[in-house]
Amino acid sequence: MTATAPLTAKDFASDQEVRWCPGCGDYAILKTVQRTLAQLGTPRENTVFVSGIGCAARFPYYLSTYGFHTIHGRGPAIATGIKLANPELDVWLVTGDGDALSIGGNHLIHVLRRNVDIQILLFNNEIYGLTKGQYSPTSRRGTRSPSTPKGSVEAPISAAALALGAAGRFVARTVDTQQKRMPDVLNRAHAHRGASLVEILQNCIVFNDKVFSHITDKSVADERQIHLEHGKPMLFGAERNRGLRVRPGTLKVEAVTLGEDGITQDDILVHDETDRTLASILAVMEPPTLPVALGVLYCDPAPTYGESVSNQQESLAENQGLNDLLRSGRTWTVAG
Amino acid sequence: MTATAPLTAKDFASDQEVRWCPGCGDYAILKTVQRTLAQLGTPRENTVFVSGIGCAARFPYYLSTYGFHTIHGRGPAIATGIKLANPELDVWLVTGDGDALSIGGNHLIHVLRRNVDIQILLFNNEIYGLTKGQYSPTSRRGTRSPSTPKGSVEAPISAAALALGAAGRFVARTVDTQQKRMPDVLNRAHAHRGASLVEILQNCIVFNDKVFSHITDKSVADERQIHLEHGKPMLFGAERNRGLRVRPGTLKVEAVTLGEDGITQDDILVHDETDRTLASILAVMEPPTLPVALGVLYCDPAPTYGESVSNQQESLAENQGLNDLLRSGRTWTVAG
Amino acid sequence: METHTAEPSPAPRETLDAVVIRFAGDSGDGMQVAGAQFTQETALFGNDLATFPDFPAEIRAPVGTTFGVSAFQIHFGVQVRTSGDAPDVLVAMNPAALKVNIGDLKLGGLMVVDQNTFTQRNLTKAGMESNPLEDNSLAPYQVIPLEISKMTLEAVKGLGLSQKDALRCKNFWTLGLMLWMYDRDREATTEWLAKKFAGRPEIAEANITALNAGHAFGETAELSSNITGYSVAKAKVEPGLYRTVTGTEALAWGLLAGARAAGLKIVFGSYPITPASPLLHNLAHLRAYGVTTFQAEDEIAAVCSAIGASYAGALGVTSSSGPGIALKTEAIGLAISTELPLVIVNAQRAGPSTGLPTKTEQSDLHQAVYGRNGDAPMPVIAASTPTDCFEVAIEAVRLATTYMTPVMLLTEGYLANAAEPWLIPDADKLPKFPVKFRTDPENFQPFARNPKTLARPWAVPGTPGLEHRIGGLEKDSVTGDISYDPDNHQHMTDARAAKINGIANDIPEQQIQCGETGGDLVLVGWGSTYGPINQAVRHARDEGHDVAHIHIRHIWPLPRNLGDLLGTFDRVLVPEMNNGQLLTLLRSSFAIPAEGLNKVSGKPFLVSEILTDIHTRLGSNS
Amino acid sequence: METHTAEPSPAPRETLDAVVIRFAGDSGDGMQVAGAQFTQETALFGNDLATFPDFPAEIRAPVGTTFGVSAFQIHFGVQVRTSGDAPDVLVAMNPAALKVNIGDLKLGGLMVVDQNTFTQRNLTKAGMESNPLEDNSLAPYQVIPLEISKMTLEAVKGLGLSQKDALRCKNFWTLGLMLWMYDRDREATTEWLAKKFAGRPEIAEANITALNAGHAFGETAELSSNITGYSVAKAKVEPGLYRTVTGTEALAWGLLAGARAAGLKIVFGSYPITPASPLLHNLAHLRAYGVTTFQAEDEIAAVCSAIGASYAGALGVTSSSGPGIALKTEAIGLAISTELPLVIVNAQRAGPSTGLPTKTEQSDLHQAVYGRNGDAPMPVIAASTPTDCFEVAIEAVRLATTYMTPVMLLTEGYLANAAEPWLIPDADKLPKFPVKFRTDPENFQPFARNPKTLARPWAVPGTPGLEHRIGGLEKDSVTGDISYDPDNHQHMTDARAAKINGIANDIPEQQIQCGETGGDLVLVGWGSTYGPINQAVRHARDEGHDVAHIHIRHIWPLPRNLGDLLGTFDRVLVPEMNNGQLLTLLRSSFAIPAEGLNKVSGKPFLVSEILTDIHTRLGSNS
Ligand SMILES: Cc1ncc(C[n+]2csc(CCOP(=O)(O)OP(=O)(O)O)c2C)c(N)n1
Ligand SMILES: Cc1ncc(C[n+]2csc(CCOP(=O)(O)OP(=O)(O)O)c2C)c(N)n1
Ligand code: SF4
Ligand code: SF4
Ligand SMILES: [Mg+2]
Ligand SMILES: [Mg+2]
Repeated sequence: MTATAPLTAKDFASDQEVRWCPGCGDYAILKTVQRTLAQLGTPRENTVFVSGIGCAARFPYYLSTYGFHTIHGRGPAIATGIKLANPELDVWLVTGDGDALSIGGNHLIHVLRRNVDIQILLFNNEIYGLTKGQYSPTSRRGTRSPSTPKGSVEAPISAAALALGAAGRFVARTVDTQQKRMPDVLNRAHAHRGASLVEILQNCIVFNDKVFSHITDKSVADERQIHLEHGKPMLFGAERNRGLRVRPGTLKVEAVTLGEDGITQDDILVHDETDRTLASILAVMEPPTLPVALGVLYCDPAPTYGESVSNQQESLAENQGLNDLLRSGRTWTVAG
Repeated sequence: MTATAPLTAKDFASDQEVRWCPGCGDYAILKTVQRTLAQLGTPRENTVFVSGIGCAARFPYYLSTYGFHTIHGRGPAIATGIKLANPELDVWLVTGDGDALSIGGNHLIHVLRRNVDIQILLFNNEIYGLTKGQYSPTSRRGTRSPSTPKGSVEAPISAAALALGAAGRFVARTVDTQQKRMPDVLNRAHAHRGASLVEILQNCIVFNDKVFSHITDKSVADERQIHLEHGKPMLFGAERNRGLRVRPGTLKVEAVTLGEDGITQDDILVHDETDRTLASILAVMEPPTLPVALGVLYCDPAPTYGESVSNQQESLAENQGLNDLLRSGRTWTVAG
Repeated sequence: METHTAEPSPAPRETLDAVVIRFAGDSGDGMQVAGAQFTQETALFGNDLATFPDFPAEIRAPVGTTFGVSAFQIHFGVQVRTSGDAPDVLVAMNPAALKVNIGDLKLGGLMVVDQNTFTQRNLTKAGMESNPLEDNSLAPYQVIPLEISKMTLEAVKGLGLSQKDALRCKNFWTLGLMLWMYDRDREATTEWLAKKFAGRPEIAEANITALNAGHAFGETAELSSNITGYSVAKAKVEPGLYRTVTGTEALAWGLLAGARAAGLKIVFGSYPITPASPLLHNLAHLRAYGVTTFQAEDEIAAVCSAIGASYAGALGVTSSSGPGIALKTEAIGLAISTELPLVIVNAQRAGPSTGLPTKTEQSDLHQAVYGRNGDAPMPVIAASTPTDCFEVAIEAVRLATTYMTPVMLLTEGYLANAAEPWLIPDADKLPKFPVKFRTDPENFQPFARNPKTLARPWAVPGTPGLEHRIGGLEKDSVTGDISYDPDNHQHMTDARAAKINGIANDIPEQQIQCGETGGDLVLVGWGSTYGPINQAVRHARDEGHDVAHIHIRHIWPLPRNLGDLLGTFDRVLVPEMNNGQLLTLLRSSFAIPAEGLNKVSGKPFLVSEILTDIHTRLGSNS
Repeated sequence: METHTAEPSPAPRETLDAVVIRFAGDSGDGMQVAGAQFTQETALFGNDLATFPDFPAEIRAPVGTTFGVSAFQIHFGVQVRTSGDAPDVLVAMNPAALKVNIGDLKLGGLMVVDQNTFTQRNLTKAGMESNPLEDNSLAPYQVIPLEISKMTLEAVKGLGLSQKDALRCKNFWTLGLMLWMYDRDREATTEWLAKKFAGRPEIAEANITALNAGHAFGETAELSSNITGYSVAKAKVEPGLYRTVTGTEALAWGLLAGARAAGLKIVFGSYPITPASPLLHNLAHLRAYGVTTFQAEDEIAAVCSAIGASYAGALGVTSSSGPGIALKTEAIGLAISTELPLVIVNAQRAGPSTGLPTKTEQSDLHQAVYGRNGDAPMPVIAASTPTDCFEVAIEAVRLATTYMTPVMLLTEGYLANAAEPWLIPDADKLPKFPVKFRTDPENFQPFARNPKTLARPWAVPGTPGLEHRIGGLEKDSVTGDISYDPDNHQHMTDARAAKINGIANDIPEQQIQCGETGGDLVLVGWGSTYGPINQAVRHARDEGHDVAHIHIRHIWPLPRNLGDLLGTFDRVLVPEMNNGQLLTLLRSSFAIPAEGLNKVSGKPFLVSEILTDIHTRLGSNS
């Protein structure tokens, strides 16, 4: 039954018509994920895509793997159950900023804390797409939407910062259109044993068009994105002459220019994926003062929930006899 | 109606019999809160204590203010509604580690993010008291409980770290029995405009006795607690010769001893309540390597939800005529 | 269609009693706007009308696909109760729209088609093998193929629009033609366009030009083609000031009117969900009227914020659709137990689970009446037409505040979006039911009941001397303190039930909407089925059947005379867009063998479906 | 109490048919342990028995308060169906225990009291003005005041215990006395103590010493006091191997037996809540049997994890009590829509809202049958005794896996904690219903139904060639792809209903538990009211009334013959611990004027309450 020839991106497409709005950032993500799945070589039958509700959550329908489009916000819990029943399955969760951070916020933090071995792709378009454009927990203050005609008044939440606060062990960020860089991030997330959160900045062309253009526009991208590599100095800019350093004697990170004010390569911070403090700083960096951090912000593996559960289970002989159980403790016989 | 003589702690006791287990840490907290309320001088009629469900959540019954014992985990949302209806009320939320961080985790992060002007007292006893002792999200790995007979396998969550990850603006920590120090923390929380989270380490004598004794026992307290003061160097120890410093060139904080390895006062970090990065580090410090941080970890005020909402509202003439509204837009007359 | 003598008019027009038009096109074609404007002009003209907007499930499906088709149906004329069974006229802006809607068109019906869109590419996208305009498959209909795209482009040429923007005017060209065809004005539309595009006057101008061009085309083409103009007789309506409203608007305003009548501010906590979100959007604009809206992190927080607000002395209101209401269930129990006022609006959609979010259904009645843990009674009321939403909302507020109880208000996706003309009431003449907060500390007991209503006092924080504690644990029947006393629990359970049952004495007796007591058959309905049931019953009566129609607003408690009333009929038939939910309620309340007529397809009943069922049950076949 | 001829025994004892004893004391007095051990010895002795543990609401209330009183009642004898109406014997370890329980004791009943605890301090704590042992207020009873505390301290003196630990042995002293009084062994208790305190042998020894001392006291005191020993006749029970089980144990084992019968592993996702948590605790110990337990962050995550597990091929099980079940509602809809097996256990407690968590009630039937959005049918079954939980759990698994559906299993706080003797079944002889996962990709269609059961195939991830997508949106009736087609939605709604209704053909016809068809009155019950209804009906029949008892296990769908069966009786009476919930179901299903007998006090029915009602309704007063 299993094809012997290696699968291609196309083999990961289902027969369903894709129904996102023309121009939606989700298309690019879909393509990249299909390509990455082909590269990973996981068999389709062992792969499960779980999702909640939202535009993003339509994702599983368009893949030829197993797919479960569940209910709003509860994907992490369903995925946990799947892994408990069958730890061998490769489980991906696709969710939106509303699905994951509004109604599903609690499940997200707990699946991260428990370190259930799944990959979480959080499509952040800073808006509720499917319900036609209300502001979301990631919408910036002042966002005008049908439910906030005068502009929203809440501080947005950062998925990455929240994940770190919830004791998550893998946090990454990428952009819908970065089809060259995203596969690497997805690969890393997949390789990481435990819960991996990948925030994908995604453009909703209909309700929040260009909300990331201040970061992604060609004209500013180099100055406003920093692509992290573990063990490498954190440099950015078209000429890679800008970098991040810790302001001496403080815990503050600032952007500096090589050659200015006596700054040299040695002043530049080297990215350490395992440093949670650094990750918390990277998580909330924002233009114009700082570039947005992309790539793997944090990766510091710990025992997964599944491993720990089955370690406890393996210490016991499985499938003991039911009769023994029913007869355990005090019994007595009534003679016939 | 309002008493003219200043109220005493006793005036804040209700007529209900207190029904916690004898020896429960909640008693001490109750006493201290009653005392603090008297000091604050808020009129009883303007004070509302809201709670979810749990032993901690019984708190409102024992105060002579207004009280609403709601449902499990939803206190933050009820409190938000109260503030929306009447921003003048002084609203306190009392919650447990299960109530706030398990079932109520999502509401907690959102009330913090929105910065609703309430005080949140989170009684953390690292266990579900009311339901007889199951492990909670703050229980340490390996906690044996009725639902984890072989020990729990999950990483505990830190209330303070989560609050910071959720963009909270005030985070503090205190201990049930520290009746001298707690009032100050409560005062600060009360004075802070916006959502203030106060974690109170609380001993559950029945189901989790002595779970904090490695921090609170007289013999270790000085070495394992650091009491933070804004603008002051972070010193601790019986002889106040121990301190925290940033390991040079890193983002790591370590405990050092004055006079050893050439360490002087100048190397010691000065507490800056407004530094979120520092707060994230303080939030997760743990013995034996580091002392537990007590006092105000973070305080960096921002506009409150209520202020922002009413700012928008005030820009409009209130109570416009309903007839005008019904007649807005296109109408026509059918002649009689 | 009956023909009347034509009134004098420029060209003699055939006069009709009523017409059903369906505008259908791609989601991007602006059919909802065209439909809404046609509705506006029709209302101004003086017809009675009902509409049915039918949105695609997708936000913006790829252009030209069948699942991207958006439609808007309007039924207008002398007396109109439904949005119409089969359309008399179908406007199809592309092949997909034709394909999806042709099955509903009356045989011999009129079809206006933009033939420019019938390209091979579009036919393929719509999954059509051959061009229906050429293959004779449309023979049973009266087809008018027009080059709408081309004529629109020509009309707006020279106004400086891009080709794309120019093409987007074709809905107004088509609207112009239809306005001409049914003899109505363009003034309101012109004004609306000018206002809507105030910031982009070139777009306003282009659309107005297209509108006029479509209209002119009708006038000039008439002589040379098979295009005819009609007159539709005006409705005989009560004199007064009118407007059109959707169910959502009426609901929002009704809630506000109710709050005003009670003397309260509204705190509305909600979480977006189809088809309930429009209420949130609507109320979000009413800040100036004392409405605070709060988009919560989820439905649980939404209802809890409303409960908190009611506790603090505002009118707490929350809304959702079935799946979200399910999430609110636990908290509603708290409001029942603490006896706080609360209005819960359920804009029902097709279920179970996520179901068909954009389709209408009435399948949450069981949930509303029975869907809670414990014995947790709560009044349930239902709106039956868009304008009825106004009155029902006021009634919900009245019950909630008079009886210190949450109230479930059931509406439906269909009602939320549909529009109809409304005789605007004078707000000053609406009934008042001002809330009296408890302020006197003397003998204050949080659960001492008003002997008449059995309501407990509403004592809000901020009031000196009334400090007290409440919660979801069982409470002493007087002090409200926690009580584990068995007799007290029995007493409180009985009191909660008696309070809600007592509402039956404070609501109108059930009227018969049409027909008389003691007939062979009575059709009992609720909600949006009002129109089709009423029409079907009138038709059956015209045929000589002794049938009646009863429509229930107060679902729980039921009107006090309902049992006796139903007892006078030989048979009771309950048509519902669910699998028999009011049916269980009536059968269990009155132990009568009522029967169900159930339709669960996401679509409203057709009059003919109900009529056929009446015939079958009465054994006749007229 | 009838008196029989005494069997030969050391001292001649009066023989009784049945006795009801209530052990009552402070929460810290170990009354639950004493009760459980008395139960154990009584079971071993060979009596039929039923128990009713009644915990205080507080975890550990201040010592000596009335709200800290903990009680355990046992009814034992020849034939026992309930835990007894009024106790014959009350053991009161302190003034508060006396105060709280005295009202229930039979007039003339026996009261054993620890007089050492009747200090002024304790009397005040219990809110008593004077000492009942002195003020003659106990005259209507047979009071035996004993210095239990003192005698216990004396007995264990010299064993090296602290005063506090020594005093804690007094429950075993008392148990020893009661075991002597009713002539049963101490062996099982001695063994249990030795095992329980294996790590602290001094505690074991002290308790055993106290136990023996209490027993010896009875033996020696007999001659000199008014303390009498009794014999209680053994039950005539089926021969075989027995044990005692609580409803929770039986439920846990039944779920496991069901999973084994289906060939599945269990994934149990739950969140603690009274009185459901014991099931979680119980199953947490069964890892070695293929049970994975997961304490989720809340009830929604709990049910969702179970759904995920079922999707992946395990048996997903979740549990809670009313308020938590409310939270699971939305997700249950998903399981219904995706047609996945799932067992949902609801251990009901008194409501509404938080209600009285430690008190028993049957008020979640409406929620179970009707409490969801959309037309979302689901089977509901209910356990009626602790041992019945075993069979009902197996049946729940059978229905869930055979019909690919969630199943709601209703139990009650009372059943969860109560214990009774159980004839242990042979696990190898239990029925098997092995699940056949779909593996063949040939013609695989996720929603093609089994023509007999109408179940869809269970195709689990990991199976090559069966990759498919499911979700909560409406699905095509064959492919399972999203479908907005109106006819398909109608078809699927009908299919979901037909599948569940069809279960009526796969369950036993309803039997009459007692009495015959066609009588004057039938009492129809469900759940834990089995005992009192049965006893009352037998009594009434003995009095000559033509009454019958029907007890329903399958609440939805109802047994196929039930309507006809009920139709044979003149009147139908439905006793329930709620405000009439099975009642609505029967009235609406069969359009019959059934009547309710309702008790909502957090306490089980007394036999006498039901009997009185039978008398009233039948107009007699025997
Ligand atoms: C219980 C419930 N509440 C609300 C909804 C309505 N709803 C569907 S998706 C959604 C939010 C979608 O936003 P997001 O998760 O950001 O996804 P996007 O559409 O932007 O990809 C909402 C509120 C629902 N389906 N179910
Ligand atoms: C919806 C719901 N789920 C579960 C419960 C049961 N419950 C009550 S309190 C509680 C946890 C209490 O733990 P915590 O919040 O830490 O408070 P503590 O008792 O330790 O003070 C639980 C699970 C409930 N009352 N309602
Ligand atoms: S609404 Fe936005 S997110 Fe949703 S499909 Fe359309 S473009 Fe994409
Ligand atoms: S169980 Fe623990 S937390 Fe609860 S009242 Fe008792 S000691 Fe306190
Ligand atoms: Mg989004
Ligand atoms: Mg706790």
